[in-house]
Amino acid sequence: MNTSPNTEILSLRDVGKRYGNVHALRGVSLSVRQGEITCVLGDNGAGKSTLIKIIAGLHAHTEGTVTVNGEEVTFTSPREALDRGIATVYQDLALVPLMSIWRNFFLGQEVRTGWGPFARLDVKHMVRTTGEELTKMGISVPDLDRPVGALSGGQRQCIAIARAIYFGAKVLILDEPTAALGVKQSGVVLKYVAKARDAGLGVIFITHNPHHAYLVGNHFVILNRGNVSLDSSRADITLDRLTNEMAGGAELEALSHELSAVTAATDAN
Amino acid sequence: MNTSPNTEILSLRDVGKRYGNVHALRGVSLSVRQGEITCVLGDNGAGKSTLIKIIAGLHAHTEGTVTVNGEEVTFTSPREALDRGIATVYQDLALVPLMSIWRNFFLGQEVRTGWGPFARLDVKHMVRTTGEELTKMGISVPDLDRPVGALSGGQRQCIAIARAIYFGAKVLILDEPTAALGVKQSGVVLKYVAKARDAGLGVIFITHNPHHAYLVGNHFVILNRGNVSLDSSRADITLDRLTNEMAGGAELEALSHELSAVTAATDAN
Amino acid sequence: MSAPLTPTTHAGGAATSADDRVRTRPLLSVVLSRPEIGSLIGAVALFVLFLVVAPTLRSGAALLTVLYSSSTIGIMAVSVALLMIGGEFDLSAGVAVTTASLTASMVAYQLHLNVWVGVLVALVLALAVGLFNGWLLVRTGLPSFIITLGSFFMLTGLNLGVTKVVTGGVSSPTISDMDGFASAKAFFDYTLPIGNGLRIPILFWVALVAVATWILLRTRVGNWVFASGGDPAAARAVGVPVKATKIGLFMAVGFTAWLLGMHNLFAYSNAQSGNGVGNELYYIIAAVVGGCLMTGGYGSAIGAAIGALIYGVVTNGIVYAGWQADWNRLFLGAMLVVATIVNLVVKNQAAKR
Amino acid sequence: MSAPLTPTTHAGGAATSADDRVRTRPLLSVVLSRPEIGSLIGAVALFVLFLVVAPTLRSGAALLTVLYSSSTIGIMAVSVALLMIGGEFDLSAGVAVTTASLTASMVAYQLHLNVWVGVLVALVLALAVGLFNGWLLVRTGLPSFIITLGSFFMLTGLNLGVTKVVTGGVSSPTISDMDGFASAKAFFDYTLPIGNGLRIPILFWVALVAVATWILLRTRVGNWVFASGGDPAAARAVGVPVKATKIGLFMAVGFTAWLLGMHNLFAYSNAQSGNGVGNELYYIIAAVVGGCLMTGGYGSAIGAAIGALIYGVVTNGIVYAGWQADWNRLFLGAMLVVATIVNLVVKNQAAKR
Amino acid sequence: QDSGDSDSGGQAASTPKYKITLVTHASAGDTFWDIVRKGAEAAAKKDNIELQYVNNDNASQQATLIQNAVDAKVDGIAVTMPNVGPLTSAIANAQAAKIPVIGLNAGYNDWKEQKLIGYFGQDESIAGQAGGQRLAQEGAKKVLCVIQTQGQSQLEDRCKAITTGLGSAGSVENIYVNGTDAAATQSTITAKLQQDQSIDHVITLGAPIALIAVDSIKEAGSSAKLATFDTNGELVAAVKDGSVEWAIDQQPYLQGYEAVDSLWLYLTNANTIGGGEAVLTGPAFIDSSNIDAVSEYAKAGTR
Ligand SMILES: Nc1ncnc2c1ncn2[C@@H]1O[C@H](COP(=O)(O)OP(=O)(O)OP(=O)(O)O)[C@@H](O)[C@H]1O
Ligand SMILES: Nc1ncnc2c1ncn2[C@@H]1O[C@H](COP(=O)(O)OP(=O)(O)OP(=O)(O)O)[C@@H](O)[C@H]1O
Ligand SMILES: [Mg+2]
Ligand SMILES: [Mg+2]
Repeated sequence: MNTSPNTEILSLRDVGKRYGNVHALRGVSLSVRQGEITCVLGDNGAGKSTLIKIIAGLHAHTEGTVTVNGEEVTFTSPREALDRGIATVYQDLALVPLMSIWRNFFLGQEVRTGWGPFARLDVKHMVRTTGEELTKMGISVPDLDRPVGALSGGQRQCIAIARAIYFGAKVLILDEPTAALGVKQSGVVLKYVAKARDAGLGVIFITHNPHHAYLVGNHFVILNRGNVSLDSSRADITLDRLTNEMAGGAELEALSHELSAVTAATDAN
Repeated sequence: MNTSPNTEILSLRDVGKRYGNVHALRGVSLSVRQGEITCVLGDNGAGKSTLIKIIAGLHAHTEGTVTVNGEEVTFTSPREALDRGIATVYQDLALVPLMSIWRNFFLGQEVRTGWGPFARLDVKHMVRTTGEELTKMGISVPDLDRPVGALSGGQRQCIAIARAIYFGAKVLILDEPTAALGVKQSGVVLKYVAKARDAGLGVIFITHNPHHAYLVGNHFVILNRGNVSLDSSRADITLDRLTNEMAGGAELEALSHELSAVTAATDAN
Repeated sequence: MSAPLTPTTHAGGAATSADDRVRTRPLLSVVLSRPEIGSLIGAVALFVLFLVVAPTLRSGAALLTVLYSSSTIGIMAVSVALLMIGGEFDLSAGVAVTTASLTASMVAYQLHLNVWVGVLVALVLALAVGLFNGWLLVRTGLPSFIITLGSFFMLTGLNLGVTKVVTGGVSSPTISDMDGFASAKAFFDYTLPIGNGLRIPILFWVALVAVATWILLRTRVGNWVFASGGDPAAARAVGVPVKATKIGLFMAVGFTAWLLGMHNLFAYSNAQSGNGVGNELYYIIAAVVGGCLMTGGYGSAIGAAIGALIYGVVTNGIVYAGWQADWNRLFLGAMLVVATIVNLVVKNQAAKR
Repeated sequence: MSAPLTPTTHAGGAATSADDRVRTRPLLSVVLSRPEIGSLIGAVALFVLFLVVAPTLRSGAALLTVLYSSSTIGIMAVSVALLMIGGEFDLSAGVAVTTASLTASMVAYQLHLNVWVGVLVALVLALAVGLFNGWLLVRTGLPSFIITLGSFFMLTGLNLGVTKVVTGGVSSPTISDMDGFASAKAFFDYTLPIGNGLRIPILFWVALVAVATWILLRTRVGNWVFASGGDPAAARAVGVPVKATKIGLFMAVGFTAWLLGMHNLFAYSNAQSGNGVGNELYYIIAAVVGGCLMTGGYGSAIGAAIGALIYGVVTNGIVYAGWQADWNRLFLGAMLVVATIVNLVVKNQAAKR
Repeated sequence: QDSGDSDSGGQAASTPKYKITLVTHASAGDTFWDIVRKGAEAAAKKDNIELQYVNNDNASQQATLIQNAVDAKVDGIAVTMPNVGPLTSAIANAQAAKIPVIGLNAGYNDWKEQKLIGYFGQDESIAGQAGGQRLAQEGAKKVLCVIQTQGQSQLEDRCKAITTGLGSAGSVENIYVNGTDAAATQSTITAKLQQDQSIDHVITLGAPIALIAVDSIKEAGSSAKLATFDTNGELVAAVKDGSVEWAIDQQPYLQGYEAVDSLWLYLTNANTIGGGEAVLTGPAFIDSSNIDAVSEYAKAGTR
């Protein structure tokens, strides 16, 4: 277990989760500290999304304890997690396809103007803010009134990320945010993540890209078939070892060798 | 325009596509040759998915011509493309969440046994084949009768890829296949793509990862806001230049500089 | 089955950065892509048709009849449309109207109370029925079709059984000579001295449509309704109180059922326990014809109003045209399909621009 | 609202590689997760309840009455369930049955033909109605609710109008003395000498359920049905002929409407032109109670059969129990909700294992 | 006598062509109402009247239909009033527009209060009581009254009146069936007869339901006797062969015919019929003794 001078915002002790007959997560312990980025890595189906869905309040854990700011919690809805300043970007997006971009951006956190029964949506403000935030992320979305369903995969992902960053107050959780993104947009997201950290947020960053992880992470947790197989701070690990641990070491060696052989053969064409 | 000794299977001339008031694709020309991999790269929303949806028969193009094996075509349904041996992995997956894994694998290409009105699904064969193909991809799916909706993002992606590779006869189209995949699985997919090429298929490979692209590609096409901004064969381009072209050169330089500065600052903590 | 896109088209829509691929859409096309515009054009087409074939329709009196007849469907169609946008159905909406009428009249009559007390008790009961439907829905996670089918049967049974037990017959006693009847009638069944008399449900209807449109497009709750119907899982994930929203929508249906029930009661002085059965379908029809998606997440209150209007124009228009009663359902069916195809053609034209 | 998962659970299920996270599911739990098992348990519970409270039900004759009554809903529920799994509705299913009866009797009577000719013409017409519904659906992309609502009204109008024009009355003439009536009756209204007489619709029903189950689970078309309802865009993308599948499903509804229509005709010798209206809802109820998802992609023919059985057991059981007729709808509603909650509890228990 | 839709009606009257609307609470495709309509059409033809027939079984829709006729400025309206409440204001509107309104079939208790110019029909309670008395004479102990539309007051009234007529001789039990589904109707009646073996008489409230009940009695192996309200072509045959004992006839043809004809008389000559009282068209019993007199007309669809 790593130690750090920063305050612990969120911690998990021996957390487990069953889906019917599948024991997707077993005895996972993890802590998120102010101003630090915890990277969660692991194979497909290792349980990463399950882990963050528990923290985000989307699923309830079936074993262990989750503590936020020293208080033990079992979230029964994402609203509770949001109210504690935990904002999440889900892998399966969580945007409503038929709704417009700006409505999606502010969904559940609508800004209102006027008072009492006459309180109404501050549409102007929301449209402007959405536009600004998206421009900052470097993506061009022509018309903020268009339904999200008509956007490209990467554009949708950017909206989800921009929203979480905009509303994240204490903890920011990102599940493979850069998967669908181009090189430029990925860079922007990484920069944002680093900025959020510097602003004192605790960040959980899930990715399959060890380069991305190593570029920003303070701690690295590797999940393997629902168990934590590695938990290390940045100081104790190198990029190479991280990559190896992620992919199952020797196996990868052989593969990359094989691949370059194949490519070499083609290049000789 | 590149030249190559291999036979051209598929070619696009000045193809364009409008979605209502959005002109998503304009004057795109491209050719896919036997035994070669054409990588299509570009920013989010550049029109890559639109391009491959036209080739796959999901959308009809509104301008230009598409030629398959020297014959001009306008696909009105994906069936027609499939019948010409064009298999596709869509970015938005195209699996039916409520159906079981093996049914999804063979959907639209069911294997039957028996004859006439008594022809029935060869369930045993299909279950076995699905299991084998997924094992080859290195993912572990416990129960092939489980609905696809209960799988992790990466597991679903693997099924879509395994299916396309299994059924691809002449042309294989992959839209960001490795986006949701782990290092190991990505390696496997790249190996598969290379194998398909060696077996004489024409491959269109869309990715945001220039490393992946450069590892296997023979030709590189970069889309920028619906236009082709670069079309080059492997011999004429380096990985660095490719990365630069993809991300918009100078812009990226500045960004990566900035990022490493940020990280360095944190490391100093 | 391409779902229409764009729940909202008002307001800003400032681009994040100029993109030369995008043409500004001509105003006409923006207007044409509103969910209700297709049905509006369908309604106008039908109206013109009947103006031509049915001279009687050209009189003010006939127009008021059509409006009144539309309003008795339209009042309920508003809340049913909201519920449908929120992703649910209410098959008990038709009989709930009768339940409200029966409750108000029997409470007042049997307990010898002022009629207004009955009216209030009926309001509480109507809201409670909505609450029960919504609560059972979110509690069990069963489809609303089943839940409200159950409450449809139960309410039908209660309407008949209770009325029979209490009054010995199948209709509630006449309350026209009771305290408060005159004032309640003056409110729920007022007739404005405009033309041949403009009956107040028409105003209720217009007011409800205005309020519902405001809620849908300009309030937080409206946003939640669209999200709860469009993708409940996603909505929940970003903190929308999906369950509360759905319960609220069912209660809104209860409220309009009460309003219409009170109008019926004071217009007719008594209530028949077997009434209302089957009307729920007309409410759903109005909503769907007006452009609401049965799968939720898309639609408008104005559209539902236009759907109700189409229904009123066609059913009355057929009578005014003097067409053979035997065939009127054939005409009704044909017009329904035609109106919706016009709707579709308009949408497609709009999408192409 | 979490959609139940797993359309199929038979066959292999070999794991791709051993995973220590997965327990083999106990057989009980695998069985419990079948789509129809919940409703089966609901049906059994209701049946036991009525066996206790209604002694008459314990006789063979009463069981046969319940079965017959269920079969007249069940025959249609099979095809309506398939259609619902394929993602569509058919509101014209109820009147289409009457259309088939009327066509067969009037064609034979007016043209003085052998009754079998009328039967065949009715088959062609019933299939044509299905084809029309399906064609209009795929051609316009309108929701099937609207399309079939239109054809519901049109068929209702045609049933009345044409009958009136042809016969001068509202029911078709009695054909019991015409050529071929005896043989047609012997087929469509045969009574097997089992117990008090087992009427042939029960066998039709069983056969249809068996065939539909086979098609759903063991043929290519069945796969297409699940895919067309579960995610039409995805299905189309992998080459499933979604449009043809949907048209085929509408024609299947036409076929069962014909079958039931012929039974009704030969059991009662003539057909009333106003009949059948409203029955489409009972078919849909049977399918939904039997576990079909209204949104498509999930369900089973056996489930729909159990849904029809629940309907038959409850409606007749209430009579056998001798309960006050005034309250029968209340009981019906309560039982419907109870049966579905039992279903749900079973599902949740199964998911937990 | 004019026989319905055949063109043996002879010369039409030479009075001006009046427009009359007949508004009923019939549900579509009901044989009883078809006979009412035929009577009305026959009178219309004779009197040179342009008749519009409209119907809806929903009371408020029926009110709208009356209002439609007022808007269309017809010359007369004939209306059935099973549930007078919703119709009141529309009828008042008609009268305010100086359109004469006449009642038929349903509304025996209300027509005077509504100031209609006349009423043709039977008093449901008299008809029901007569039926009940006859059942008592025949020794009925347990009667099953089959209602085909739950909650319809006219039908409920009939069953109630049968109870009154039967008096202490026996008891009546009501049952509700789905009138638009023959198979469901048959099963429900069968089930009831299986459940209660003591039922010795079944009375249905419409001719098509009676014909289905014949099958139910057979299937349930019951020895119950069957009687019904109203007639049609097939029912006459059933009375002949004894499977239906008798039918209470209210002469629907006459109701339709007289309603239209009286309106015409009122319009052309300010006549009213009945001297301020209802003109009763029933009840009359049709049984094996008088069946031959009506069977010919029943085949033609006018009885
Ligand atoms: N709703 C569910 N029901 C049953 N099993 C589930 C469900 N969701 C996930 N699983 C299973 O739990 C395991 C972990 O899934 P999870 O989505 O957490 O993986 P992941 O690490 O996020 O993978 P990826 O990198 O592919 O996104 C997988 O084996 C998956 O099949
Ligand atoms: N159905 C649609 N209706 C309207 N516009 C669309 C539709 N689909 C895509 N677009 C627009 O077309 C453009 C290209 O989209 P496309 O999905 O091809 O991008 P992409 O290159 O695949 O991006 P990504 O890398 O993010 O997947 C985008 O601006 C997108 O918003
Ligand atoms: Mg994941
Ligand atoms: Mg894309």
